[in-house]
Amino acid sequence: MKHLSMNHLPDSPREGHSPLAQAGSLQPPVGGLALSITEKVMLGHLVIRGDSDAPELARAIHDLLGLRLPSAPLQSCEDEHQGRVLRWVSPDEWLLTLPGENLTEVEAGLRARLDERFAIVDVSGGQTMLHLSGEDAELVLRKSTSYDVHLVNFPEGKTVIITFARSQVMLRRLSADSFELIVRRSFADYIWRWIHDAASEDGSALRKGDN
Amino acid sequence: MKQVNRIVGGRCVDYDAEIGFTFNGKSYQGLRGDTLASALLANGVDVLARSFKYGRPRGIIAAGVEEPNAILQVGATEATQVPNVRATQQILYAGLVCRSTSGSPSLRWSLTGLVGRLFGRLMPPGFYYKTFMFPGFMWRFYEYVMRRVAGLGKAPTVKDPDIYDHLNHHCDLLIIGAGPAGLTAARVAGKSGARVVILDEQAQLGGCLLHMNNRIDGLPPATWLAQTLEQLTGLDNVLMLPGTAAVGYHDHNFIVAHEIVAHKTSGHKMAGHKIVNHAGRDDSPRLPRERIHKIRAAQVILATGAQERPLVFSNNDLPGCIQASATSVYIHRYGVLPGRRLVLMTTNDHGYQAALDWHAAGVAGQESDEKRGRARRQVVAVVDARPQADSPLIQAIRSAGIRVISGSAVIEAIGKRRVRGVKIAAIDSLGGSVTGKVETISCDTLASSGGWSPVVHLSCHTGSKPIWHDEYGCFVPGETIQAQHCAGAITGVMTLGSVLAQGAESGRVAALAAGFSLSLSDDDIPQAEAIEEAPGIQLFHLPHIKSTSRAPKQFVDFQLDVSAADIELAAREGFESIEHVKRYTALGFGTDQGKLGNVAGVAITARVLGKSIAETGTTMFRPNYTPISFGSVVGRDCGELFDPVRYTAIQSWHEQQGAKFENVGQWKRPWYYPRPGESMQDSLNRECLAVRQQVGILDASTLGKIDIQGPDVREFLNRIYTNAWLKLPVGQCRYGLMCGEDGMVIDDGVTAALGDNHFLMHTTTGGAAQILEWLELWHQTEWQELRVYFNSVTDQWNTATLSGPKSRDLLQGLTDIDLSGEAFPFMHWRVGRVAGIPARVFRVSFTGELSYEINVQANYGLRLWQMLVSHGEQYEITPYGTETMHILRAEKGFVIVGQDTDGSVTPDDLGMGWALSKQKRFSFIGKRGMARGDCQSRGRKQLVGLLPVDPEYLLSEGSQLVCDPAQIANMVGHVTSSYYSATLGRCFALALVKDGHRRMGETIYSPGVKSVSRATICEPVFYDPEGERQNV
Amino acid sequence: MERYSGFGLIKHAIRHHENWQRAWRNPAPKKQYDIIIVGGGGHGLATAYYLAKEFGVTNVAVMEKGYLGGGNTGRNTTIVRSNYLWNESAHLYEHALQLWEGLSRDLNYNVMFSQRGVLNLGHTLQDMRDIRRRVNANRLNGIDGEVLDSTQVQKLVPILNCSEKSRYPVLGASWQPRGGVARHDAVAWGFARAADSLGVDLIQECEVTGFEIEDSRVRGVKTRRYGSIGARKVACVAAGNSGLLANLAGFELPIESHPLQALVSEPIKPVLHRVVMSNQVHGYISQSNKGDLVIGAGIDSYNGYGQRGSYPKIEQALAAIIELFPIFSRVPMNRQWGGTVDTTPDACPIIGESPVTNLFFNCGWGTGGFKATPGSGQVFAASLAGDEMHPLAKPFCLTRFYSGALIDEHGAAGVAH
Amino acid sequence: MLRIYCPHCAEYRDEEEFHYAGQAHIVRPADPDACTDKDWGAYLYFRKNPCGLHHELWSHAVGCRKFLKVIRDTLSYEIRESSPIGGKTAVELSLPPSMPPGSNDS
Repeated sequence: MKHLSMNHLPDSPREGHSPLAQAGSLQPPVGGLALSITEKVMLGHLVIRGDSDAPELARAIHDLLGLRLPSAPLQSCEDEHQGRVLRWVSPDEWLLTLPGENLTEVEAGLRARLDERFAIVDVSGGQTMLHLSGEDAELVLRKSTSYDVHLVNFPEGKTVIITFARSQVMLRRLSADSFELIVRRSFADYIWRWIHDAASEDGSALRKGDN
Repeated sequence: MKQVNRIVGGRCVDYDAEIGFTFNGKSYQGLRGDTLASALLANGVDVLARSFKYGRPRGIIAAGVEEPNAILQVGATEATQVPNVRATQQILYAGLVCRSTSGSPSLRWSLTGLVGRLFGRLMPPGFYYKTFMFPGFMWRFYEYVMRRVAGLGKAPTVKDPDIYDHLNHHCDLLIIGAGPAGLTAARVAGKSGARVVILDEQAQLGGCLLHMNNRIDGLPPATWLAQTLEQLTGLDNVLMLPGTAAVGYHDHNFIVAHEIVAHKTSGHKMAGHKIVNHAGRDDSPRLPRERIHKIRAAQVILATGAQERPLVFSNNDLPGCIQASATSVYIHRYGVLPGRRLVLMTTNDHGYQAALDWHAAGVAGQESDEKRGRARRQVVAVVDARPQADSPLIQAIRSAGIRVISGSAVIEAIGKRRVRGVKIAAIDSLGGSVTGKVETISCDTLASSGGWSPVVHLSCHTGSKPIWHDEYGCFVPGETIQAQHCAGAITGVMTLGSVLAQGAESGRVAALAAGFSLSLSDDDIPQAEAIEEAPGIQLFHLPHIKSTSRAPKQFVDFQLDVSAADIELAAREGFESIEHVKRYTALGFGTDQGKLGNVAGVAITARVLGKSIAETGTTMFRPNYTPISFGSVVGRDCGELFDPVRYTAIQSWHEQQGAKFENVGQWKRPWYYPRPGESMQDSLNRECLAVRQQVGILDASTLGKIDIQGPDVREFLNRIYTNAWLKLPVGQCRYGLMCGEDGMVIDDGVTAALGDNHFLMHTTTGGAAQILEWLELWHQTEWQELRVYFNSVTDQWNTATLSGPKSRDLLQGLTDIDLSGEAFPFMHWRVGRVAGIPARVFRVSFTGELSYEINVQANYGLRLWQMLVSHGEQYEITPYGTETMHILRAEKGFVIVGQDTDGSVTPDDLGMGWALSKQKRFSFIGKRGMARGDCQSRGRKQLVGLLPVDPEYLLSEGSQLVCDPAQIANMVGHVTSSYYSATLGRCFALALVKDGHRRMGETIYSPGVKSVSRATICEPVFYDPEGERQNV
Repeated sequence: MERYSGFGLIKHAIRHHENWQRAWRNPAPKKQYDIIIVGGGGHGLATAYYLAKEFGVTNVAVMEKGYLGGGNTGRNTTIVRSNYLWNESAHLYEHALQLWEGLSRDLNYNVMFSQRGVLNLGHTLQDMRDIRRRVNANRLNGIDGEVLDSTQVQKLVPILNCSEKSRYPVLGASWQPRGGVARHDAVAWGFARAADSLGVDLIQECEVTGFEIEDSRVRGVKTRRYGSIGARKVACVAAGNSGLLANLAGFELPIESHPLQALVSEPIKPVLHRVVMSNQVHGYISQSNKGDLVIGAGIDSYNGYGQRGSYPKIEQALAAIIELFPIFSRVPMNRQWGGTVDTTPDACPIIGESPVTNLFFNCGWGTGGFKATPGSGQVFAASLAGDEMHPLAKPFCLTRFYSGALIDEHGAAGVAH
Repeated sequence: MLRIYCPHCAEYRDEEEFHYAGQAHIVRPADPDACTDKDWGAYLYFRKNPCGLHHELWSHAVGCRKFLKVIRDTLSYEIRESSPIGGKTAVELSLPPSMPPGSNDS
C-alpha cells in the first residue's frame, strides 16, 4: 500500500491551522515575568520506532538526515542548519522534527530504508512546538513541573517528557534561558493559559538568589 | 492609645515606621516589623480570646507557631477574610483589621464565660458522649447549639480574589531552620558547591540569634548573624527562603514548605488591594498571597530548634502567664515588655534569661518610666523548682538584687482578666506535692519555663516515632529511613557551643552524603562563649495544695481547655493509651496541635498510670506542622485551570454556531446545536431527521486512535480483541470488542488494516489513554516476543463524519476518491484528497446511514470542515452533536461502552456473541473470564430494546424495571439509554434486563415516583434492521 | 454498667468527677473462648457486642494489637449512608443505617449520629444516569433518596459552586436525607463499653501472630504476649491487616491494601450543614460538630501499609473542594493523615467463611467500612452464633471471586465511601 | 511522594509520572481454557499484598511509556530496586557504575 504523506499541502501550507493559531501571542503584563513564548508552526513531527541496536536504523538516520541516532536516554541530536532535531523518547522511540516542507521526502526516505520491523508515525498535526525563552523561562517551568530543570541536571539538548501542570510536555533545553516544549494539540490551549497565568505574576521578588 | 509596653532596643522593628491597625473595632499603632502579637502586647492588650469550653479570658502566651490562644479573624473586606490567624505569625501591615474569634457579645462580657463559670463543672472530658441522648429527637437541637459554640473564625462568604503560587526545588541539601545550627550547616555545605536551600518559618533568618545575648566568635549575635547571612548571600548555590515554613516532610525526602509572600513586600499588589488601570481592568502583575515550595532534597538537615514548655499550674491560662523565652523574644526582637512586675517560674537555667532580659529592660527604661509616672518594670522574684541550683546565671540574678526562691513552685495564679499575683509554696524534691506554706506575691506577669521540647514534628511525618530522651527530658527524633540529619536543639542539646558544632558537622556529613566532599577547618565551627549551667529537673505539672481534681483548673492544652484533671480522669476511665487520652480529652487536637501541651499531657498520663514517659510514648505528629490555607495547596489548579479542557481543531467553529457542549472525559464535545427559539428536543429532532433524510456532519475527532505497526500486529489484535483479525484484508475495517480478563466489555471501536503490518485502532473517547496503556501492558509484560509498536495518534487526525443519504453526493463533489458502492464498499477505507487536502476516508457508520469518516491531519481539520459545510449547503448539511449521535446509534442498537455497559456486562450479555471468535487458537483476553459459572448462568442482565406502551412516554435513563408492579423490590434490570426518536415518531429505550434475550414481547414495568409505566421488551434494533441504509 | 445520663453527670460533678468507673475492664485473657475476634475496631467490637447482646454468646475475646478503635475507625471521615447501587450492598448498608438510628440509646453512649443528609453530586450526563439508576433502585428497595436538579442542590447547600461556567458544572445530585455523619471514636468506645459490660474480654496491645490450625480447622490464635489462646471459632475483622492475617492462616485474599488519606481544616463557624460528595471532581466533605471541615482524599494507587500516602492526593482533594466551594480558599488546613484500606476487585466487602474451617473473615470494606459498622457487626455476629451465614452476608462470600458473581459497586455507585 | 528510578530513562522521576500496575510476576496461565474457575479466580484476583517487600509493576506513563519492576517496602515505602521487564536494556548497560538501577536516593 502506497503511503501518502498527509502533513504538508504542496499548494498552500498556510491553509492549515496550528493548534494555537487562535491563541494569539503571549504578552505577559509589564512587570510580570520576563518571558516570551512563540509557537513554531507547521513543522514536521515524525515518531520513529525500532530496535536501537539495529544498524540499519542508525545508518538510515545518518544517511538521510546527517544526524547521529541518540542511543543514550534523554539525549537529542540537532542539525541547526537544516532545522532538524532528533530526540530520544524511549529505548525504542525517537521524535524527529524538521521543517514541514521536508517531511514528505524524509518520511518516504525512511520508509524506503526501514522494513516492517520499524515504525514511522507522522504526528505533525497531533502536537505543536513552543519556544519559551527569557530570564524567567526556567522559573515558569519550575512553577509547572516537578522535574529538575536546573542547568546542572538539565543541560542543553537534554530532552524529557514530564508532567506539566495537569498535563504533560516534551521538554528540551535550547540554552541557559530558552526551552522547547512539545505539547499535544488538544492540551495546547490549556498549557498556553497556564503559562500565561503563571507569567502574569510579579516576579521581581522571585528572581533573587534562585537555585 | 499609646504603645504603653513599647521599649527601646527592638532589633526587628523600625521605630520610625508607625503603622495603624484595628482590633475589635479599636485603632492601635504598631511598628513595621511587628507581628500582630507584639503590636497588641505593645499596646497592652491582655485579653484576645475566650476559651473554647469555659469561656475563660485568654491572652498571648508564646511568640511563635506554638501560640494557642491568640487566634484572630483578619481581613478588612468580606473577600479577604482569613479565619484563625495566629497573631504571633501575622506580620503587621498598615490597615490590618482583625477581631477576636470568640467571646460573645464581647470579649469582656462573654456569655460563654458565664456559662463556663456556672456549668463548667458539668463538662468533664467526653461529657457529650454521656449526655444529650434523651429524648432522641432533641439531639438535633443539642447538636445545633454545640455547633454554634464550636469553631473559631469564619470562612469568607465570597470567592477568594487572590492567587497562590507553587514553585518546585531540587537540592542536594535542604536545611530546615535558620538558627545557629542551620546557618552554620548552610555555611559549611555552601562552600562544598552543593545546591543548598535553607528556609525558616520566621520572616527574619536567625532563629534564637535574634533574641539571645551570647557572643559567637567574639561577636554579638546580631553581628555574627549579619556576617553569616552576607556570606551565604554571596554563594550562588545557596538559596535562602525566610518566612517559609516546612509544613510536611513526605516520603523520599519530599518537603512541602509554605511561604506567606504578601507580607514581605510593602505596597504589594494582592487582589485584595487591587490596582485598577484606566480601562477598569486589572492587568497589572500580581503577587501571590502565598506560595508553596515543593522541595525534593537529596539530604535534609532538620535544624528546627525547640519550643519552651510552660508549666502546668492552677489558672496558668490567665492573661499575663507567658512562656519565659517568649518574653525575651518580645523584648529583643520587638522592643515590647509585656508587663511591669514579673515573676519567673522555672525548672532550669534557661528560664533565667527571661528574668535577666526583663531586669535589664527595666533598668534601661527606668528613667523614662519615672518621667511618665509609670511603675518601674522589675522582676519581683524568680521561683526555681530545684532545691539548690547554682550557676553563673543564677548568681547574676541574685547579684541584680532579685529574689530567688528555690525548691518552690508557683502553684496558682490569681486574677480575673490578668495576673494580679501568684501563690507560691515550697515543694518536695520530685515536685509531687506542696511541702511548705503558701505565700502570695503580687505581679502582673508570670513567665514560666518547664524545659524545652525539640521540634521533632517533621521527623515524624514519614512514620518515625520520637524517642524520649531521659537525660535531656524531651522527645527527640527517632530512627528514620529518610536521608535526614538533625542538628541543634532538635537533638535535645541546648548549649550554643554544641549547637553550632552540630550544625557544622551536619553540614559536612550531609554534603558528603550528597556527593560533595569537604573537610572542616576550625574556622568552620563557630565558637560560642561557654556558660556553665546547672542541670534542670523534669517537672511538668506543678503540685497544688488541693488534689488535681479539686484545685483550680491547671491547663495542659489551652485551646481546647484540657486540664490536668481531665487527663487524670481519662486515664481513670480506662483510656490508657496515649492515643485514647488524646482522643478522649481532645489534647493536642487544636490548631496548635498541642505544641505547648503534649509533653505535659504525656507526663501526667504516665504518672497516673505509673509508667515512664518512654513507655507511655507520644501521639504521632502529622502534616501540617503549621496550618496553611487550602488555596495555597491548590495553587493554580482552580477556576479555568482546575482541569485541562481538551478541544478539537473545530472548536472555534462549534462556538460560533452556538453549540451546547458536553464534558466527555476532559474533552468538550458539541452536545447539540440549538437554533434560535428551539428547545433541546426541537434541535435533536431536526438534527436526527437531517441525518436520516439529508446529511449531517459530526466532529468525531475525540475518538481515541492508536497507530499499531509491526510484523505481529495481527496476532496482537487477535489476542486483545474478542474477534478474529488474522485475515482482515488491507483496505478494510472491522468492529472490535475488547474485554478485561474477567470477560467484561471494556472498550470497542473500529480498527482498520492500513497495511499488512499496519493497523489503526479506534477506541472510545474516554478510554483512549487507558487502552493504550492496556495494550502496552500486555505487550511489555506478557507478549514481548510480538513485534509491534503502539503510538497515540488521537490528536493527529481530525475526523469529520458525514452521515446521511446525501453524504456520498456531497463528498463526491470534493474528492478524487471513487465513492461508488462497488469501488468503496461499506467497512472499507480509502486514501485520497478531499477539498484538496490529503485524507483517509473510512466508510463506517455509527448512525446506520451511509457515512464517511474523513480524517485529515489536524492542522487542516478546520479547513476541511469549512469546505464540507460550505459545499454541503446545497444538501442542507446539518451539524449534529453527541446527543443526536446517541439517538441515532440507539435506533440501530449500537451500544456505548460506559453507558449501556457498567463493567459487569459480557459480550454475550450485549447480544454480541457474534463478535466472539471461537476459532482462535489463542485464548483471547476475556475468553476464560466470560466462561466462569456465574457469567454463563441464567439470570444475567442482557441488552434489550424497550418500547413504552405509551409511545409518548420517555422512560428515564436509570429507571429500574420490574416484572410485577406489585413487587417493586424485585428489580430485573434498568434503562441504560432512552430517547424520543423523531424518525420513529415515538419514544424507545435500551435496557439491561435479566434473561432479557428470552423475554422478547413481554411487558415490563418501570415504577416511577407517582405512577408505573409499561413497556414492551423487543430486539434492540429499531431502525433498518437489515442494515441496508448504511450499505448502499 | 453505670448508666450515663445528664443526672449522672451532675452527680459526678458534685464529687469533682473523682468516682467515674472505668469504661471497660483491662482483663488478662482466658485460656479458651467460644469466639475470638481479631481486631478491636468498630466492626470487631460491634460483632462482640451483638454476639453477647443478641445471641447470648459472652465467652468472647476481642484481640487488638494496639488500642481500641485505633485503625480505620479512628481515621475515617465518618460518613454514613446506605444509598448503594446493587441490592446486596443496599440491603446491608440500610440494615446498618437502621441500627445507627437507635445506636446511641442502645449503647447508652452518644455516638453523635447526625442525620444531616448526604448529597452525591453529578457533573456529567453519565453521572446523572448513574444517579437516577441508583436512586431508583434505592427507592424500590425502600431506602430514602431523591434525584435533585442543580437548583435544588443549590438550595440545600447555598455555598456550593453551582455555576454553569465551572469546569464540571453541578448538574444535579442524589440526596439521602437519612445519611449523615457520626463521631468515630464514640462508636468504638460505645461498642467496647457495652460489650465489656456484657462480659466480653477486650484484650488490648495483644497482636495475633498466628493461628492454631489442625486438620485445616482453626483451634485458636497465637499471641506474642499471652501465647496460645483457644477458641471454637476465630473471626478476623482487622481492616488494613486482613491480607496479613490470611497469610498467617496460609491463604491469599483478593485484597490489596492501599493508603487512603483525609484531612481537616481548622475549626470554623458552622458553614456547611450537609455531607457533600463528588465522584467526577473527586472530593467529599462535611463539617464536624467541632467546626473542622473534614475532607476525604483519593486512594493512593499503590499498596501501602504506612498509614500515609502521597502529597498529590491532598492537592487533588483540595483542588476539588475549592472547585466546589471557592469560599474555602482562605480556610487553613490543619492536619492530614492516612489509613490503610483493604480493597477488593468489586469494591464490596468479603464476609464469610475462609478456606480454614471455623476461621471467618469480615474484611475488604475498602474506603467505606465505617458506615456499615453496626450492620456488619450484627450480621457477622448472627453468622458466627449460628450455623450458617446471615442472609445479608451470603452474597459477600469469598467464592464469588471464583464463580464471577461479583457485586460491582465501582461503576455506578458514586464514590464508594 | 515517591521518587522512582526509571531504568529506561536512567533517572529518578516523581511518582506523578508513573502509573501503578499492581503485583508483578503474575503469569497468565498458558492454557486459560484448561483452568478451573478457581484457578482463574486466583489468577484474576488473589494477591500477595505483603506488609514489607513487594514486587510490583509500574508504568512510566508520562515519560518513556515503558513498564518497570519495582521492589518496594509497603510499610516504609523505601524502594530497593527498579529494573526493566525481562532482560537488560541498552540503557541499563550504559549506566555509570555509581548509579546501579537498584540504588535509592533516600
